[in-house]
Amino acid sequence: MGLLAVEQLVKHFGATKALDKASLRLQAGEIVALMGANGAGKSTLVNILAGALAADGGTITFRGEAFKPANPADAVRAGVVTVHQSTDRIGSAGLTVADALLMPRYAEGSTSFFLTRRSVRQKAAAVLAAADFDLPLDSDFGDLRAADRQLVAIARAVAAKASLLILDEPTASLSSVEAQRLYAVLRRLRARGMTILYISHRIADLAALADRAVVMRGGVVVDEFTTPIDFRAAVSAMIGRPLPSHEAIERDFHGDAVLSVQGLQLVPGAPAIDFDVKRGEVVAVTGALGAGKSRLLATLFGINSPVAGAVQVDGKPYHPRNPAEAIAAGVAYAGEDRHRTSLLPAGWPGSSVAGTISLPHLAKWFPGGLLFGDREAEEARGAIGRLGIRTSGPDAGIETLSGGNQQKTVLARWQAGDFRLLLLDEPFQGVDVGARADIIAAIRASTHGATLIATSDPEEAIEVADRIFAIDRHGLIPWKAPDAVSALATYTPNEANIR
Amino acid sequence: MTAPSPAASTPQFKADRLSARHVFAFLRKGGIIVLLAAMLFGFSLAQPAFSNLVNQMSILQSVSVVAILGTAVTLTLAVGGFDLSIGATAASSVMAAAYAMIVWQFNVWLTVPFVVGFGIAVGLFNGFLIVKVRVPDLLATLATMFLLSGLQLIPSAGRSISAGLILPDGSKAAGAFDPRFLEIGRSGLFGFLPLPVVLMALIAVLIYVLTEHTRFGRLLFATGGNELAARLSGAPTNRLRLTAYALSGALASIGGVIIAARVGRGDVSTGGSLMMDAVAAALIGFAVLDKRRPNVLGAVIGAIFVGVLLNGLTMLNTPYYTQDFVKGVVLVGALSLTYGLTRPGR
Amino acid sequence: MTAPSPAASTPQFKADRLSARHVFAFLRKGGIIVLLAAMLFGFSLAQPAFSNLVNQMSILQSVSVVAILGTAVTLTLAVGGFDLSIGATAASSVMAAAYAMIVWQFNVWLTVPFVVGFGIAVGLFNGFLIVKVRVPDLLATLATMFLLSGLQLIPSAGRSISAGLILPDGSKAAGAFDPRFLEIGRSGLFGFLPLPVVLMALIAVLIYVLTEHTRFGRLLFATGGNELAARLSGAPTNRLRLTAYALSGALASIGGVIIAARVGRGDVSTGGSLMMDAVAAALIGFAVLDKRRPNVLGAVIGAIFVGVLLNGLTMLNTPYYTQDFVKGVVLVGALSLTYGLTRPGR
Amino acid sequence: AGGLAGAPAPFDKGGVKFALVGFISAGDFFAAYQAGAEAQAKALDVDLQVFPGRQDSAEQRSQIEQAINLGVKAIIIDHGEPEALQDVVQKALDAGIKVVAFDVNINNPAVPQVEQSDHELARLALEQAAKDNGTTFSAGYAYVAGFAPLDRRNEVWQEFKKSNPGVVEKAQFGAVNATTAVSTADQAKAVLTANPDISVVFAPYDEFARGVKLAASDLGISSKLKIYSADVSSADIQEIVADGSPWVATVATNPAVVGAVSIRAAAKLVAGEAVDHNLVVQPTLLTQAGLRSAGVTTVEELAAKIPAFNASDVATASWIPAAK
Ligand SMILES: Nc1ncnc2c1ncn2[C@@H]1O[C@H](COP(=O)(O)OP(=O)(O)OP(=O)(O)O)[C@@H](O)[C@H]1O
Ligand SMILES: Nc1ncnc2c1ncn2[C@@H]1O[C@H](COP(=O)(O)OP(=O)(O)OP(=O)(O)O)[C@@H](O)[C@H]1O
Ligand SMILES: [Mg+2]
Ligand SMILES: [Mg+2]
Repeated sequence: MGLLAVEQLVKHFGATKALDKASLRLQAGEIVALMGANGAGKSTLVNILAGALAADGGTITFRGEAFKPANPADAVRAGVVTVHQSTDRIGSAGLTVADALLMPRYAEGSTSFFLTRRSVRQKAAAVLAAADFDLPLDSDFGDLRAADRQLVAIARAVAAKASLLILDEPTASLSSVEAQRLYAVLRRLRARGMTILYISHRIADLAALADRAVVMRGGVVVDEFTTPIDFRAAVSAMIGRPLPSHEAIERDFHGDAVLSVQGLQLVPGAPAIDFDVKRGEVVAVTGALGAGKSRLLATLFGINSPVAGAVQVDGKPYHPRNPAEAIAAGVAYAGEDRHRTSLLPAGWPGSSVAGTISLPHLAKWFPGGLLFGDREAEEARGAIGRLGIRTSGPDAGIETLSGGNQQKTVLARWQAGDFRLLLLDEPFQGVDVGARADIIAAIRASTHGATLIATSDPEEAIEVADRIFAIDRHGLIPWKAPDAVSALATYTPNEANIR
Repeated sequence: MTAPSPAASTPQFKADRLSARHVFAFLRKGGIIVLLAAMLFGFSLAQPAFSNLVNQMSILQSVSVVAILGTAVTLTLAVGGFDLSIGATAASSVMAAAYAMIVWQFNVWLTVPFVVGFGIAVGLFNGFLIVKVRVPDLLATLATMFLLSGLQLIPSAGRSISAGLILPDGSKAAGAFDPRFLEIGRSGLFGFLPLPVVLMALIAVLIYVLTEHTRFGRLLFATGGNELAARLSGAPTNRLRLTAYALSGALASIGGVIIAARVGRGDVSTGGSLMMDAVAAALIGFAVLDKRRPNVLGAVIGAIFVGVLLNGLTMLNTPYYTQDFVKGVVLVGALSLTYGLTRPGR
Repeated sequence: MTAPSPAASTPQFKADRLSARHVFAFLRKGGIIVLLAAMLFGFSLAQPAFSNLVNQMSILQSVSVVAILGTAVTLTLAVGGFDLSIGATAASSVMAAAYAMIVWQFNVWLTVPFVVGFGIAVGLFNGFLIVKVRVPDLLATLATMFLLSGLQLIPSAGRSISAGLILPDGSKAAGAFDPRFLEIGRSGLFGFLPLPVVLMALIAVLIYVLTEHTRFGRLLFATGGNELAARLSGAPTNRLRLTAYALSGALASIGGVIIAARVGRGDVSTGGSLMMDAVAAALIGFAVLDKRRPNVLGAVIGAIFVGVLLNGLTMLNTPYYTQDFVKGVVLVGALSLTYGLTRPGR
Repeated sequence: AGGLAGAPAPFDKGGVKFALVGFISAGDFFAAYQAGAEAQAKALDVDLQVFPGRQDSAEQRSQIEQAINLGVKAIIIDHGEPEALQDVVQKALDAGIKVVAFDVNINNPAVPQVEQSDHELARLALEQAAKDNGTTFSAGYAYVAGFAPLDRRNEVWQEFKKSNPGVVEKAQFGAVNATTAVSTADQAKAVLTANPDISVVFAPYDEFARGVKLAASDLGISSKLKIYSADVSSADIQEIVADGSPWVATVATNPAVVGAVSIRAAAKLVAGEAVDHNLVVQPTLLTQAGLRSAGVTTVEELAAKIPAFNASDVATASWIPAAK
């Protein structure tokens, strides 16, 4: 008899069947990879196990007893600890990182009632140490970037006394450095007999960790693989077709440069950056957490101003003072944390799939200024088809989409206009490999613009890019796959570039 | 190990769910409207005079100012702000109008633009504090509120402003209210449609279209929903917030013009509690039509809702001291209808 | 065509930046405190009587109620709510106290628990609407506000409650204010420390520790900052919000007790401006010490800040009609100090 | 200022400090009252410190305490709640400070009561109403409880109804809020529409009367209605004398005069002279006809035209110069 048995689990969201009689068994002390295309139902399953959602049907047995957590607190008490997918569900702005790390302790009442700065700092440091991460304990959680937030969530979960640990895309915005650390920690926990349910779209993660892979599709568990896991087979089981293979690394482009950067200095004292991106080319910048990827893109989009340097777009000088000017110059930018940088709150005007896509294009699509006619819906339907966004339609609230599908919608926003230069920061967070391939294909299809992608996952970079730079301490290092990867592996973020 | 899916129980279980949802959805969307209709019907039965046109009009007239102010509040709520100075702006606009006519002997054509200009200036001041000085909205508009409620007293040394006002320097003001100005509050179209009601209707429609059906409106809401996201998609969020506050100020001053024209003097005791009524209308607007967000139509209906209730109760000669209570009870009822009936599946 | 990087200026420019930052930081943190000190000093010079102990105490006494209510508002702001009913709760507590003593002839030992119980009940009602019926905070507390401001008029048919009240049924109430109850508002410790000030101090310290230095406080702020995140990490967010509102109600009713004891009658016209003043104190609290979030210490200092200003102006015999204006000006100044001086690198 | 020649101590030296503690600190009545008090104080070379009560009894208490510790010679209390004041007033008296109360019954033999006599105001207005309309008519009554002066005027109205069974109160209405006149107008419209037979409205507070007049003109029934009120302001006079105005009479004292009387009474006490316990300033009946024939449009003109309205012989003394 295993640790956990999920039988015939059903969950509806209105017309959508998120879970359609899904069944799953977990043994004690194993790491199980839960694979599935975007919208397959993984997070829904997780949310039910975590007590965040109530199932409409089916049974769960945990440790031999019926398991029906009424709320997250219940689940935690029973020993089921979860790291949720979206980074906006982790902590509160206004409280320190230390508080965020201790929040579950506060909630279960396992700290002293009265708190002193010192005691909090100590306990928090201990939590971090257990996961062997390094975060600025005293800074405001609200100022943390996506990656750091995710580290907080993981450290918290690892520290909790769990018998089942669920991680929903924990590495979505981590770099390989942190990923490596996470692997080590999880292996240690497994050795202690903890069971881990691990969801990720990064094959590297799964290959490094999984004893078993369970594949979901359309709300059902469709297949299962045991070590040695054949990931090609797993992936095709997951997306229902073999993965289009793509070997375009180091194609050389002769087109004229869309973007050219000379002597760009991101922060005082950083080395100058020179590079250019040719027409139709997809260039990836990779590097460790805090290395400067986002900074580079943000600077190119006029969010941060550079210390020095010159930039041209299509040969014309380009020095945007704000995003509006950048967009006017034909440059588009998708930020790394979609909740902070792209999405509107639920129920708000423009928070539908269509509204999310149309936001930057309203002026072009509705020159009269009046929002009548269904141009918006049209464009949205097009994008939904093109990127295979799984949703009930253009009017569906963005919050009703699965994480990956939300991310696809954000990308659709910037594909909708014909921009000269696409700046995509961590564009594939939580996007499944199939969709990723489709998106890249789509990006390539429009050969008249150029694309610059920032990603903290070298494998992803290799997969999507024609040319790759690594970035370290805000400076570019020439890319040669092996030593660059090792360079990243040896890169450790210090206080200086975390804050 | 794919499980075969026996689709036996699911559909019927789904059917119940749907029908239930429809009733709920109707009550939710309908909540306040239904109650409103019920009140209109009930009052007409109890007191025939209630339903006659004149009375209906005087109800609308009595809510016109609050409705306009509610619309203004809605605008600032849309950009994620909150204009606490709305009442004070209207009140000081009353004084400004009276001062302009009685001391400077302006006529209506000078007075109205002057007052509206004043309102816009106040709005821009709020906007400046919020956008440039980066003071949080509530705080900035609170400060402005105090500033204005003090400012309005100074020119007349705390006295109401009416013809023959003795100025602080002892001289006697020579002007008087321009009769055409009083018309704004006291005359009507076709003999039955009071001008304030016309103004209210115009403004409501205008701002409704502006917020719900224009690019500008969408960007306002985007700014209020997620300022960063809006800015990153190229929206001039600062200018948008500034504009929203300027508009809010302008509307408030129009409300002030109507009050001044009704009262026929610059009444020092015109005051802050206008703000609460305006906010109330704007907030009740959230519930109307189950929008759960600031919306102009809701704000106006919210104002009318309260106006009908009070007018009806007065007609039935219910003691004034029970009216607030009834107002509260009805409000709680309406809100429970709207919010209490949960959306299934969430 | 690389633009030559002005490396020369950079470090030097950075140096300025740093030193400037320190001054700014001080002014930001200090802003209101500095102003407060300046006022105390200035007023003492201009009017020696200002600085004497008795006057200092009467300042503290005059702000005690607003400070306590500000603390209450801070609590609800902490959980991401906003208690608009705070003023009405205090006002109706005044009536409740008077009614209990004059009609039911309660003594102080019965009255105070009764009134505080009433306050808690109101808080729980708010909490119920918000947590269970899921009405947005502003709307729910607004409805409660109307409900209460109506309710408080009904028992005495809208008349103030003082000894010998004629009840609606025509009979004459036999009770009177318990002298020991009046003591709460009118006596002091060691002959110079008024009880209301002591109460204010106790509550301030208590709630300060509770919010800033306990597990409970962190959970409150977590709930306010990101309810979903807090719930997902196991916090009983609903119970927390309920508690916050209950506490808020309790504090409001204590404020009411103090007013009743000061005034010695159940005055229907009590507390028109209470809510705004409390909110003002709580919001000014954001700026104090540059916390930029609800905090108890700030709220209390905010209340004292305003109290000192008004007392000083009165002592200098400034006409009442300029006082609000000055209040506004000073507020704008203080806020510009706090927020206008940006944190470099933000 | 070297004080008043020939005045009893301490006025002969000057530098005497009085405090005026108000309850209602905004609005025309307070403004006018304060102006009158200040003028008289100036004439007496008295330094008058004004405390605005901000409609807050608790605040008013603290302000009296402040006045005490400022060491003033006399305190004039303008309106307020007796229960909230009696004990602090006693404190002041114990500290040797003279106290005069206006329109609030301190109920203390040592404290002269200046009164604009709300009972008298209401009585005169209702007598006029009876004179114009006889003693059988259906009336509307504008009244909100909880405001001391209104409550006193209400007592008279209740009496009047008892003694004139022909007078039926069809409806009671009224609202005191941000826009008292306008809100009252809205209510009045509802009431007058519901009760078309109302021919007389008793509105013992000018803001109410203003609202009722507005309602009448909105409904176009000004000719069928007569409004009787209390209090007066320049704006009121203009409304009353306006063509076809249904506002036919109001009864008022001149707040400035009452202010002066209050100061004089305090001064006499400080000078050690005797002062009656009740100092009633007689109100004046102002009829539409009277005002029209006198051709006045502002309170100042009224004062100039009608001496009775401009001055009172209450609490005078040879050494006290008249305010100018
Ligand atoms: N709150 C909601 N309301 C309506 N539909 C929802 C809601 N949450 C999820 N869904 C739908 O349920 C389905 C499964 O969503 P889920 O988040 O479980 O997918 P997932 O496997 O986690 O995908 P991803 O890999 O992108 O995270 C999707 O079609 C999604 O649109
Ligand atoms: N939103 C932010 N908040 C705080 N610091 C930031 C932020 N953005 C950038 N930084 C700082 O700028 C430096 C570069 O950060 P940046 O995000 O560009 O690195 P990155 O390589 O994109 O890291 P990540 O993979 O986490 O996005 C870091 O040292 C970081 O401290
Ligand atoms: Mg998911
Ligand atoms: Mg980044």
